[in-house]
Parts: sequence; structure tokens; C-alpha cells
Amino acid sequence: MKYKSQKVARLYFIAALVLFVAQILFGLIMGLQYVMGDFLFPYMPFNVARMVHTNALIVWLLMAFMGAAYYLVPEEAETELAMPWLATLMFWIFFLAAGATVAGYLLLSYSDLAKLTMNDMLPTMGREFLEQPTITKLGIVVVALAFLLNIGLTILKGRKTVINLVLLMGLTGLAVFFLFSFYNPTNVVLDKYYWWWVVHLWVEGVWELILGAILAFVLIKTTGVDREVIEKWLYIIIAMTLITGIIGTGHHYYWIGTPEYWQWWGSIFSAMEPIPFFMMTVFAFNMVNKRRRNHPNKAAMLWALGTAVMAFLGAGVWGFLHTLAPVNYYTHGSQITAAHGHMAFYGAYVMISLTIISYAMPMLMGRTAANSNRSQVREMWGFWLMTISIVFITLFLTGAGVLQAFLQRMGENPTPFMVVQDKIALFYWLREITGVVFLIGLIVYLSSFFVGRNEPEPEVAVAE
Amino acid sequence: MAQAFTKTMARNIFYGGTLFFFLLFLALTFDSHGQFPSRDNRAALESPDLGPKIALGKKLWEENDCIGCHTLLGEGAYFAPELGNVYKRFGESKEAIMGFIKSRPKDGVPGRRSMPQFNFTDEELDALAEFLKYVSGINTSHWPPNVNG
Amino acid sequence: MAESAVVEQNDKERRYPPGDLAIWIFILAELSVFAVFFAAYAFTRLNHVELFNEYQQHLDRRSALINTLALITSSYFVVRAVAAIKADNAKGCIRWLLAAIGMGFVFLVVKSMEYAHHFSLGVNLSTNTFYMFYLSLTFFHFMHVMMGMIILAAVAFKAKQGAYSATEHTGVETGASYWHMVDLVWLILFPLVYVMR
Amino acid sequence: MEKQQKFGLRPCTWVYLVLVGLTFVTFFIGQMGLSGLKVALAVLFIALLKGQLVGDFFMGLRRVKGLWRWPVFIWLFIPGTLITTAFYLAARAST
Repeated sequence: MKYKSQKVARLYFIAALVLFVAQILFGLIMGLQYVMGDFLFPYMPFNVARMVHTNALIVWLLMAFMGAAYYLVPEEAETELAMPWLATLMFWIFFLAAGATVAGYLLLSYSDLAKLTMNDMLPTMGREFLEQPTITKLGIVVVALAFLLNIGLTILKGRKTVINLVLLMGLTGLAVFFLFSFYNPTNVVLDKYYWWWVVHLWVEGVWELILGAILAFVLIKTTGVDREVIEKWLYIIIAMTLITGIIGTGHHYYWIGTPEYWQWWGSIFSAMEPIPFFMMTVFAFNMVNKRRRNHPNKAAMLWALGTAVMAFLGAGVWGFLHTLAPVNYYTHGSQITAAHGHMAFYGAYVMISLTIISYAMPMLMGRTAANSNRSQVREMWGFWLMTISIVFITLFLTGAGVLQAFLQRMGENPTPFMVVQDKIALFYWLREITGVVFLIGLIVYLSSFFVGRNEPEPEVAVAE
Repeated sequence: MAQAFTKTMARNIFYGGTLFFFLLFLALTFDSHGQFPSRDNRAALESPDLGPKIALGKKLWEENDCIGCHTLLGEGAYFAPELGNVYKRFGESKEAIMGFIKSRPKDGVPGRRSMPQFNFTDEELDALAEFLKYVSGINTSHWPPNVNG
Repeated sequence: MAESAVVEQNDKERRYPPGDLAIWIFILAELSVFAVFFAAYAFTRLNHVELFNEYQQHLDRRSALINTLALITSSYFVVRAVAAIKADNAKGCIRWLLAAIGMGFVFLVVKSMEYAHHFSLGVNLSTNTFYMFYLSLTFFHFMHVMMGMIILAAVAFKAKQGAYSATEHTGVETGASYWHMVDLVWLILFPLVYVMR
Repeated sequence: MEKQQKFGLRPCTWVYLVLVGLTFVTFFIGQMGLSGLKVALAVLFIALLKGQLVGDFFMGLRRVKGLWRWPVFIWLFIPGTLITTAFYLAARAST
């Protein structure tokens, strides 16, 4: 860590991990409700658990992105953060607002929360992933603006690197497209059309710029490969991402009242969406093979490579599985979607967050470059437990989804939804058990922060 | 491939390509807006009689987070049945929908998934059913494949 | 000429195609999209042969001919522009590039007239499957023509500033490669959509 | 520069003239209202040939050695095969 103000990232990372735990706990509750329908009913209906599960994920990823930005922007720009105090202030505002929102979800009925927060004045609640009260959404906008101002000024006064520019573009895009969450017409088709401008253009658009920038930063630091090489790869990868991903939005416009040509446009372009992910995998392994030094933080390297592989599997392969319109006709809104969602979010965004946390945390905790060997080994156990769990969760949900599509949507005598759910309960049980293993992995991962704190950093042979 | 490709060119392709495809996306969006009136069941929305009811129905739909369990046109949670076509599944009967929502037991069904009791007034029930009826009138290119959603 | 000797040596044994390799990655991506679109056209036609054959007759083949000639000619001009800069003739290079852009304008004007005709009849993407493909393919290509013209204009502008010479002309080749790709796509698109039945 | 000029014309000029000629052939086939599988495939073949000429002479791929010699050929070959298949199936279905 070269600049004092980078330290503010630590707050963001810790909060992110706290929310990560919350996300997983509520995920387990939901998983249990899938097989024991009355679990916690009526105190915590499924939709409440789901809101906490998904919103905690979104907020903790945003926290991690912000933390990543606060960490890497000063280092890249070679200057202190413009306004460290603003970063701290915004953290507390964001964290308390997120906490208050979750408390609102848990303590009040959703309709009472809507009344309390005066949803009538500007109704934006009750849409998937955008369940936050309008006032929370406004808060997110304020936090995002203050954050962009802070980061933007830092970049302006310092060295302008490609990584910083791409990161800034990604974060700006994130803020801009979030504004579509305030557009909520009664017309369901229009509502859904622009809802995707938030959701798709986030996760298959601007977030990938953030992902690319963070990955490039960690690879430069850990492999010592020439910045010039990494930066041009970064450009070409994000170029392919947006070239395929923007029109790729069309794969959400098959069955929601939008014109039918989207079936063609969406299928063709989203079929290309795995390409940038594949390039990212090739890129990451290439850079690691060409490394000019052996960084002592092996765990961070593992996370970085893991991101490249799992993002390709989750977003690329599992996305492609059901992206073509004729396939999607049978899989749309089934457990296949859930399978893809889980592996894509974990593989791309959770893992990149954990990559930067793994890379930066040792320095933020006052070490030179890496945690002790013991801590790193523990962390890698966490990596494997969580990653293998998510692979199996995905496989079980895919199994459930294939059966669901087959029983409920194909054949001569299609079966009603709830009957099908009973028939595929076995897969849900397996998923829930794997979810417990994931939680164990998470605990192991978190415990790595507390072991071997006083032990020395591993020594590395210097590569030529 | 050391100097086979340059950073400047990669950058130009990023900016140019992004702009190009975003403009194309806007063009297709513009065309979609031209097509929406013939597909999005606008007649119901614009009817002075039904329009306000549907608006109220959508508000209730949102303020009770129905999307947190159900899908609507395939989007939402996968815990409970698709509702975009529930009007058709329930025999094109608003009364059946209203009756179902109204009759949910307060404490759920032991061991099974169940929908909460929301204590809607008759007016609200009617609005919700009208909203679901409106959604079933959207042209979704024959999705879902059958009435089971 | 000493320079031409260098050029020839470069030309004989190349591992990479002319221009910056990044543009070739882009070209490959674009070509894949068009390839899938073409195949989709052909296989969709399989189920609607009569519809496709009928509406194909509503297209203006004469305009398409003019446009094909315009693009081929334009592509040829670009080849000459590259040859000119390799001979260190920047002025000639600029003239050929401007001529190529001019042919691009011809394409845009003729194609716009075709579109105006279709739109005046109320044809749009949702009219039927044939028009969906016709408009999607040609409009997507149309945008590529515009993009290519912007690239060529940028190259001409840089050439005017004296950025290119017999030894350093990757930029010209890069723009040229992109423009040939636009031509190449049209060469398949024209017979497929306008003629084959 | 271009050494092997024939009749005072550069190779690229010859290619250009051939392309123009083939374009007119395609156009007249269309004007004559010819249809059927054989005609369609002939038209397609002409188009693929033109594409290969553009790739080789205009894009300059004929001078490239190795992997990058082939992208345009492959690009023409795969959709060409698919289009042929689709038109063949369409023709067979209609008889």
C-alpha cells in the first residue's frame, strides 16, 4: 500500500464480507423453504428472504467495487484520494441505509414499508432486484455521485492509466443505468423493457468493465507483466463484451411483449457473449504463464484465475445453454435461469470481489504483500469449498430446471407448476445440502483472516 | 504477438464498437416503440374504465412484492407459479383469481408452500385481477408453451 | 527504389494480415455475426420458401446492382490508396481514399432511396419474416458502411497530417481491411437476399 | 511495387474487372427471373468466388502465411455450406 488514503477500502471490504454472510444465510433459508414450504411462515415469507438474499448480494458487490476503486485508483493515479473523508462518510451513509433497508424488509410487511417510505410519491418498489424503497434508491444515487466525484477528481489530478479510465467508465455507467430504476410505467411491457436497462446493462455491460479493470490491476501487480500488454488485452476484451452484450440485451426481449425480431437479434448476439469471457480466460492464464515474478500472495492469484474460469463457465457456457430463443422458449423463468444466475454471479462478480479483497487486504492490515502461509492455505480451502459448492449447486439446479421444463412445458400432458415442484424436490434437497457446504467454505474463508497473523510472509524464489 | 496489435487500435475498437452497437441498440429500441402499441394490450390500459383499475392493480402487485415468489412473463422468482397467464389458467375468470387470493389461510398450509393472506379489500382484489387479466392480453409470441406456465 | 524493396520483402512472408491485428479480431467477430445471420436467413427460408420468393420480387435489384458496383469500386479505390502510400505517395493515397468514401456515399444514397420506398409502403421489421431479415441484414450492413466511411475519413485525415509513409502505413491498411470486410459481406448479402430463389 | 502487370494493368485491376463482370452475371440471372436449385447454387458459387477474390487480392491474404491465410476462406466456406444445405433442403421439400 503506497498511499494512506487507500486505507478507506478496508471498511468497504469488511462490510462487503458481512453482507456476504447475510446473503448466504438468507439463501439457505430460501433453499429450505423450497423443500419445507412452511418454514418460518408467515413470519418470513419466501419473498422477504429472497429480497434480503438478492439485495444483500447487490449491495455487497457494490461495496466491494467501491472498495476496489478506493484501493486501486490512488495506486494507479499515484496520488492520494481527493477526499478521503468523503469516502468514509459515504461508507457510513451507505452501510446504515443498507442496514435500515434490510431491517425494514425483516421487521415490517413490505406493503407497510412502502407506505412508510411514501412509495406513492414516486413508485419504484416491488420490481425484481429493485425492491429497495425509493428513498434508498435516492440514497444510492447520492452515494454513487459522491463516490464518482471522489474517484473522478483523484484520477484527474493523477496519472491517467487505462485501468483507471476503464474502471471509471464502468462505475459511471453503473450510476447512469441505475437511473432507469426510477422509470416505472403502468405498461408492463415498457416497465420490463427498461428494467433490463438496469439489470442487463449492468451485469452484462458496465459491470464487466469493472471486472476487467480489477482483474487487469491484480494481474499487473501479481505477475509483473508489462502494463502495455495487459492494457491492450483489457481494451480488446471489454470491446468484445460491449459489442456482443449491448445487442445481447435482446435475449431478454423474447417473451415480454416486445417485437419478435428480438428473437433473432438477441439469439445471434448473445450467442457471441461467451467470446469475451473466453478471451478473459486465455488472457489470465497467458499473463500468469508469462509472469516475471512470483508474487508471495498465491491466494490472490488463485482467485484471479478462478474468476477467469468460473466467469466463462457461469456467464459464458451456462448463459449460452439457454440463450437461443427456441431453447429459451422452454427454459425461460425456470430453474435453468436460477442455475445460470448462481454460477454467473459467483464466477464473475463474487470472485472478482474476493480477488481484490484477497490481494489488498494483507496490505490494508499492515503487511508487506501477503498473508502468512497458514492463512493463505486456509483461504485456498475456502476458495475450493465455495467454488466446488457453487458448481454443484449449479448442476443440481440445472437438473431441476431440465426436469421442470420437460414436465411442465413439453410433452402431451404438461404437469402443473406445484406438482412439478414436488417431483423435483430431491434436487432442491441436494442444492440445500451443497449450500451448507458453501456456508462452511465461507466460514473457512473468513477464518483465514484470523489465523497466522503474527507469522511471517512466505518467501518466494525470484523468477528470472 | 508482441506488436501485431497495438493498444491504440484496441482502444479505438472499444470506443468505436461500443458507440456503434449502442446506436444500433437505440435504433432497435426506437423501432420497438413503434411496435409496442400493437402488442402491449394498450387498449385495456387506455380504457377510461379499466385503466385506473389496472394501475391500482400494478401498484398492489408491486407493494406486496408478488414478484418475490412468482414470475410475471417469466421474470421474477421461481418459487410460485407464473402469473402472466393465470387469467387463462383460471378459466378466464377474474372471480376465480379473486377467490384464490382471498382464501389463503393466514397461517399457511402445514409442510407446504403457501401464499400469505394479504387482507385485500374487494376493490383491491378486483384491481389485482384486472391487472393480471391485462397482462394475459399482452402478445408474448405464444409464451408460455402451455397453460401451466 | 530502395523502399519498394523493403515493402516487397514485407509483403512476401507475412504472418499476420495487413493492418493492426486488433481490427482483424474485430473483423472476425463481425463476420461471425453476419455468417450466423446468413445461415439463419437460409434456414428460415426453408420453412417459408413461398413467402421469401414472393417478397424477394418486391426488392429493387437495379439498386442492389448499383450498390454492389459502388462497393466493389470503392474497395478497389482503397486498394489503390494502400498501393499509393506504399509508394510514399500520400497525396495519391488521400485522393483514392476520398474517391472510396464518395462511392460509399453513393451506396448510402441508393440504399436510403430503397428504404424510403419500403417505408412509404409501410414495410417494417415486423411486417413479415422476409422483411425482418431483409431489413435487419441490410440495415446492420448499412451501419457498417457508415462506420467504414468514418474510419476511412479518419485515415484520410491522418494521411493529410502526414502520419503515413512507405515505411509506416499500418493505419491505412487497418482502415482498408475493415472496408474490404464491409464489401465482402455485401458480396454475399446481395445474391443471397436479392437473387437466390 | 506491383511487378507482374499484364497488358499494362495491375493484378488488383484485373480482379476488379472480374468482380464487376461477375456482378453483372448475377444481376442478369436475377433479371431473367431464373430460379431453382442449380441456378441458386451457381449464383452462390459466383458470390463465394468473388468473396475469395476480395480476400486474396484486396485484403491481401494471399501473401499471408499460416493461420491468418484462411479466415476469409473459412468464413465463406461455412455459411456457403449452410446456405447450400438449406437451399437444397428447400428444393427437395418443394418437389
